[in-house]
Amino acid sequence: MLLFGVGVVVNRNPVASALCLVVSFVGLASLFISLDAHFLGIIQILVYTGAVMVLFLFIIMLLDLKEEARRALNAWAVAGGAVVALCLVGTLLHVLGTFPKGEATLPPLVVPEGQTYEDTKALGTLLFTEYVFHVQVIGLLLLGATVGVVALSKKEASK
Amino acid sequence: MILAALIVIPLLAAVAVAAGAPARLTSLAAAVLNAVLTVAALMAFKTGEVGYQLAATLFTVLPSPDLKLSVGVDGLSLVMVLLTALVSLGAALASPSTVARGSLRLYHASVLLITAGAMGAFVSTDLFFFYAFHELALIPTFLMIGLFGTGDRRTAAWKITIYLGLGSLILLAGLAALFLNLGGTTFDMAKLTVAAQTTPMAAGTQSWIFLTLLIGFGILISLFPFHSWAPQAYACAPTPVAMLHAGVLKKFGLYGLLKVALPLLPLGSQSAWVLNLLLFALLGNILWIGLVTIAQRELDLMLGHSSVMHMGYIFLGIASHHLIGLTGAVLLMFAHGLSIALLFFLNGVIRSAAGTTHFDRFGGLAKQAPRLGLMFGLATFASIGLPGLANFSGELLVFFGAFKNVAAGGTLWLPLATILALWGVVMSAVYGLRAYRSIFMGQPGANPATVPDLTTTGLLTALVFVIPLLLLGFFPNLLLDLVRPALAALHG
Amino acid sequence: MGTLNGYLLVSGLLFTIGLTGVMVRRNIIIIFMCLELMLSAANLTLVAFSRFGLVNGLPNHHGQLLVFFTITVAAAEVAVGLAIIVALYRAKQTVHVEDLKSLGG
Amino acid sequence: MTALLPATILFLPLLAAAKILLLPKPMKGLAPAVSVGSVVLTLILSLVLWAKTGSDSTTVTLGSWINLGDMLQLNIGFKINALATGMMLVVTFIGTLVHLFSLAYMKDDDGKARYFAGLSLFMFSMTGIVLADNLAMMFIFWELVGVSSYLLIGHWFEKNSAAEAAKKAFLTNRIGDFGFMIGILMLWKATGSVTFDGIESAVRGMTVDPGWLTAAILCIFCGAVGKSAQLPLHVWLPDAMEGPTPVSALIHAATMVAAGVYMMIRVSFLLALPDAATAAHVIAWTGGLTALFAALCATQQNDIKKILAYSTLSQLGYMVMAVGLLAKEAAFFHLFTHAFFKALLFLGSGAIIYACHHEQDIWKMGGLARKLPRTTLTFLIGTAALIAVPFVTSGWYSKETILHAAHAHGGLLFYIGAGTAFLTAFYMTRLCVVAFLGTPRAHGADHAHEVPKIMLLPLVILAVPSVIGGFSFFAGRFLTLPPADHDHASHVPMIASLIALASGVSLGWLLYRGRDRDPVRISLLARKFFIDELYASLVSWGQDAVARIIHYVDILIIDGLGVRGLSGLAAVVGGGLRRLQGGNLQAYGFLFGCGVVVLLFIALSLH
Repeated sequence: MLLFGVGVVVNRNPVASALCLVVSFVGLASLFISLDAHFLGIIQILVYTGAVMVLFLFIIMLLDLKEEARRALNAWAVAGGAVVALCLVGTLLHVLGTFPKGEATLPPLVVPEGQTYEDTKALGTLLFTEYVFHVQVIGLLLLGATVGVVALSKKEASK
Repeated sequence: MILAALIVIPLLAAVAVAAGAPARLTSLAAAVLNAVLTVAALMAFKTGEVGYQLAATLFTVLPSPDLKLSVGVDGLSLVMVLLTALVSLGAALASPSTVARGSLRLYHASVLLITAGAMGAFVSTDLFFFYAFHELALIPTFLMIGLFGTGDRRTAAWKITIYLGLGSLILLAGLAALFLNLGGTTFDMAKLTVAAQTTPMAAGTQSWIFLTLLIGFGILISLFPFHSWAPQAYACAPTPVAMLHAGVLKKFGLYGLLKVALPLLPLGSQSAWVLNLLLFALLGNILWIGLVTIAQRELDLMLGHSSVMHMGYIFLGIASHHLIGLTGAVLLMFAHGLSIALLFFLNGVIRSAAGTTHFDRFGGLAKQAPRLGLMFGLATFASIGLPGLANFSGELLVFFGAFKNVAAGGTLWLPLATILALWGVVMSAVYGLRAYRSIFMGQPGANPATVPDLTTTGLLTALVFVIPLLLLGFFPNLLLDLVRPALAALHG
Repeated sequence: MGTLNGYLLVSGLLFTIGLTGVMVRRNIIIIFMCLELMLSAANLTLVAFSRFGLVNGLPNHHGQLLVFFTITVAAAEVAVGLAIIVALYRAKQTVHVEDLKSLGG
Repeated sequence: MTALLPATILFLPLLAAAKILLLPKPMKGLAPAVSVGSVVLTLILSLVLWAKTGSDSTTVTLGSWINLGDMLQLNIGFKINALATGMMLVVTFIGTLVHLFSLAYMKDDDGKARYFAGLSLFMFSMTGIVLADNLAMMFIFWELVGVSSYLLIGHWFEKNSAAEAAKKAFLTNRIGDFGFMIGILMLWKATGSVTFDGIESAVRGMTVDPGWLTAAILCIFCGAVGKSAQLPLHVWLPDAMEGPTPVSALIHAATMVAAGVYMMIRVSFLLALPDAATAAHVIAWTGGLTALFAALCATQQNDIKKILAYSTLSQLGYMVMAVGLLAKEAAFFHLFTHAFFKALLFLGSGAIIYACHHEQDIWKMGGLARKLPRTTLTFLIGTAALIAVPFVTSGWYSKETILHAAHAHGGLLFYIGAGTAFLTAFYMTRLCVVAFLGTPRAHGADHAHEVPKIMLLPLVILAVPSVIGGFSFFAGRFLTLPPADHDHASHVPMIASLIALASGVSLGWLLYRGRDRDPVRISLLARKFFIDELYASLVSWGQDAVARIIHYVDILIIDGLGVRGLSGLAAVVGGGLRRLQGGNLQAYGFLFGCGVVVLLFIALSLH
């Protein structure tokens, strides 16, 4: 999964990058599922690998992006990126190395007798009780985004 | 709830104007309503009682640190509310019904926002909102100067924005330091005062915080040498903005010094070196700016400078640290607010009719515009401190107060500063009468500008200012009785 | 791989990869993808903590809901962002960020 | 005694002024009636007040003007004694006559309502000065007479010269008031009181630091210097003659300019203190020098009103000198008689000017004795009083008392006084000979005709006290006469003033009889020792030039360094920051990454 993540970055061809991203996301979804977050895993696949990536590919096709010409790599950018990345990784390792709870293995789930663990049900209940206001807001946001996208493309179209 | 209404009415009116209500009518109605409510507040106010009255908490923002939007007035803030109500009424009357460029709605909504901000700053009993409301009033001020001003309005707008923005920032730093040093648990001004008395800070800390506040407020009040934004901004500002800013918003800084800096930092405000700095600065205001004012050849710039100069007297009252001087300073704040607003109003009348305010273009105007001449004369006489008009009483008290403290361990400079400041009275007579002489008296020069006499509305506007000025000139006790208990409570 | 640290390490590395991509690549679409990677990395952390910090023996569903919201918002963001990129491409005929400097003073 | 009566006297003219101001336009014609009515009423009430007071001295308080508890009390109160009631009578009596005279003089003036409002305002302010029981209240009215004087001098404000004169009068007075205020503050500081009674009892009870006391007295005296036009603040008075002539008679001859002397008499208990000898000395010399200086200037003026103005200055100098010589009774005596005969002279000159079609140059008059016999007669009576014709005129008695005081004091001041008396006789003879004798030298004088009765009436009425005002049976009713100790007094002053009178009159007669042009030309005197020019250049080179320089410095340094410096700094910083904001997304990304790392480090190091 991480490899494909690297693939996103290093591939010159946007299509290849996008495909790498798909694989990476699928891996991520599997990690979600391994964490007993089945619902989120499915959503991840549906939304990201399904909708978002199709959108990406569609745009890439639409813009007809070819493989990036071999430009001289911006040495400063690469060096800077490497330094920052190394710093981050170093910090990460340092933190994780000194994080005592990090050694914990997956604790078993405690499910009441006669029931199975259904995270979808639990999430749904929570979503439409405690977080119902937030759902409304998100709904509005999506509506806004839809309108925004339409407006953006329409403006260009009328040009 | 009266006090809350004082803020809400102009805000609602601003929204209504923006939404399409008839602009001039709405703003006028709001101003009249506010004036009526202010009178009601005056009636409801019990003179002589200490502490905030008509107090109410509108809502609590944070329980800890204690931050809530609460209103209330003592004698001092009530006087400022009255000033705001009067000047905003005048400004609403002086606002035009058409503008040459830009949107009339924006114009009136901005004026209303300035009013709301000023009202809010004066009735808030919470340090945070005290500051925040003033900022609310400043932003439309900048906008108005930039959009609707005359002359080199862009430079003026930039200058005032940068200057006052910087001033506000320094002020914020000072207020934050004050808040943190007083425990950092409450923004309530009454509780802060108690905290300052029970657990006083070290004198050194107090001095530094006071200096920061002095500079912060000083920039807002155009204390020398932070004054250079003021004349140009006033000269370029549209009439109602000049009236509101010079008349009311500038007094916010002084109000802050009286209400926050002096009572919360009693040691800092009296430390000798800070006091000496203040005296130096205020003499700069009076003598230096006095001379600069004399050199002006245009009415609007002259008025702008004169309003800077007169701040010196109010600072002298504050520097006196004596109840007489402080009371005088408040009276002078009120009187100066009214007289300078009136002068800027009349200046606006002249400028809009003649297109210029250069002295050379006028002469003998009192002949063709006797009402204008009379009102301008009264305003000039008020601003140069003539008995019978409120400014004189204020200046007199300031001088008495400043002189009183000579023996009370005050610095040696104080009597000398008082005498030098008194010379300013002569200088203000020089420029005031020169302006009156060049515009209203004598023979018209070559190519004279014509100005029609004041209309009935104009006369009414002028009377909004003249009547209180005369009333307080003859009966200053009306205001002093309100102010004195409040100041005595604040400054022990 | 069953430890919390393992999940966090993966998440951190994924974030680093995404960040590096943002810094190094010049194709705006790829930068955009890298942003998605970074977001996902954050999601992974959330889910991991939710699973490891049990409440009454069950995963902390509040954390998972946050992930849900993040995904939703990210989807909206992608939609708008791509629309902007299209508009930008039409205007400038490029997707290379070095050619897009009109923000500069 | 209640405060009602003096309060009525005080506020009646103010009500009149306010009423005139508020009259609707079509009814402005009523203004003179309102004003005259109020002044007549105050005259009657003043008589009542005088009769009721007698020789008592009372202080009544009307109310508090500024009340700051025990810190500061400034009251509107009245100190009523023989001095105040006597002064009130002078003010209201002359005020009434001037109002009557103005009815005719200002008949055709457009700004009649404004004029009478100004007169009423003046009466109000002057009454306030006279009755005030404390310095603060006196200062208030002190400023107010300045305003009314400003308004009245500038009555014909379309004339540049009138506008300038009004401004000059106000500003010069302001300079004096500057000192006055300091003096009040210093006295308040030293004694804790601003009332005359309070200060008096305080200075008797304790010793004030002599330096402080001297400075305070001299500062207060500054006020008098301004208002009574003493050297070096005398310049406004001659210019003030731009105002309508009745105003000159009332304000700039009889009453307002005497207010300075009156005030010094009110505080003369301070001068009597042993520590105040230096201050008294300075005051006496100021008065003496002013008397001499003004008399010298008067000898070379051609404008009839200017001559009278300088003679007023000179007579005020006498009074101030008397105050400084601690002869306050003599000073007030002279103030009293001078008010009548100088008002008479001014109104007479007004009548002459009116008759000669607004001609003021005496060299364009001539032969007026035949044309205006009655006016001439009253004018001559006034002149006789001014030059102190012995025994039959009021001026003789009052001037004698001053010269006596000067002689008793010894020193140069007596000779200055005598010299001034000689000059007075000389210039008044010059005026009369040139204006009334000979033949008309201009069209205006040729066609002069006697003035209307309503103008003549005040002249005749004023001529009476000008003659009898000095007799003790008359004057003694209204004021305390100086102690008469003729037994021990030397006859030197009397002889000296007789010689001065005789030589002055004969010299004037010999020089000017039958002349058509001035045979003596001394430009130093005609140009008033160039003091006006000196001040003008002082103002234009001193104040205005400095003001302009400072203005530029203000723009260059404070605005320049302050604002430009600030904005320059902002520009440099902004330029630096701009490089970072190159619009390069990757640079942003890089910075963002750096920020994240830094924040992480900070967060970690905090743990």
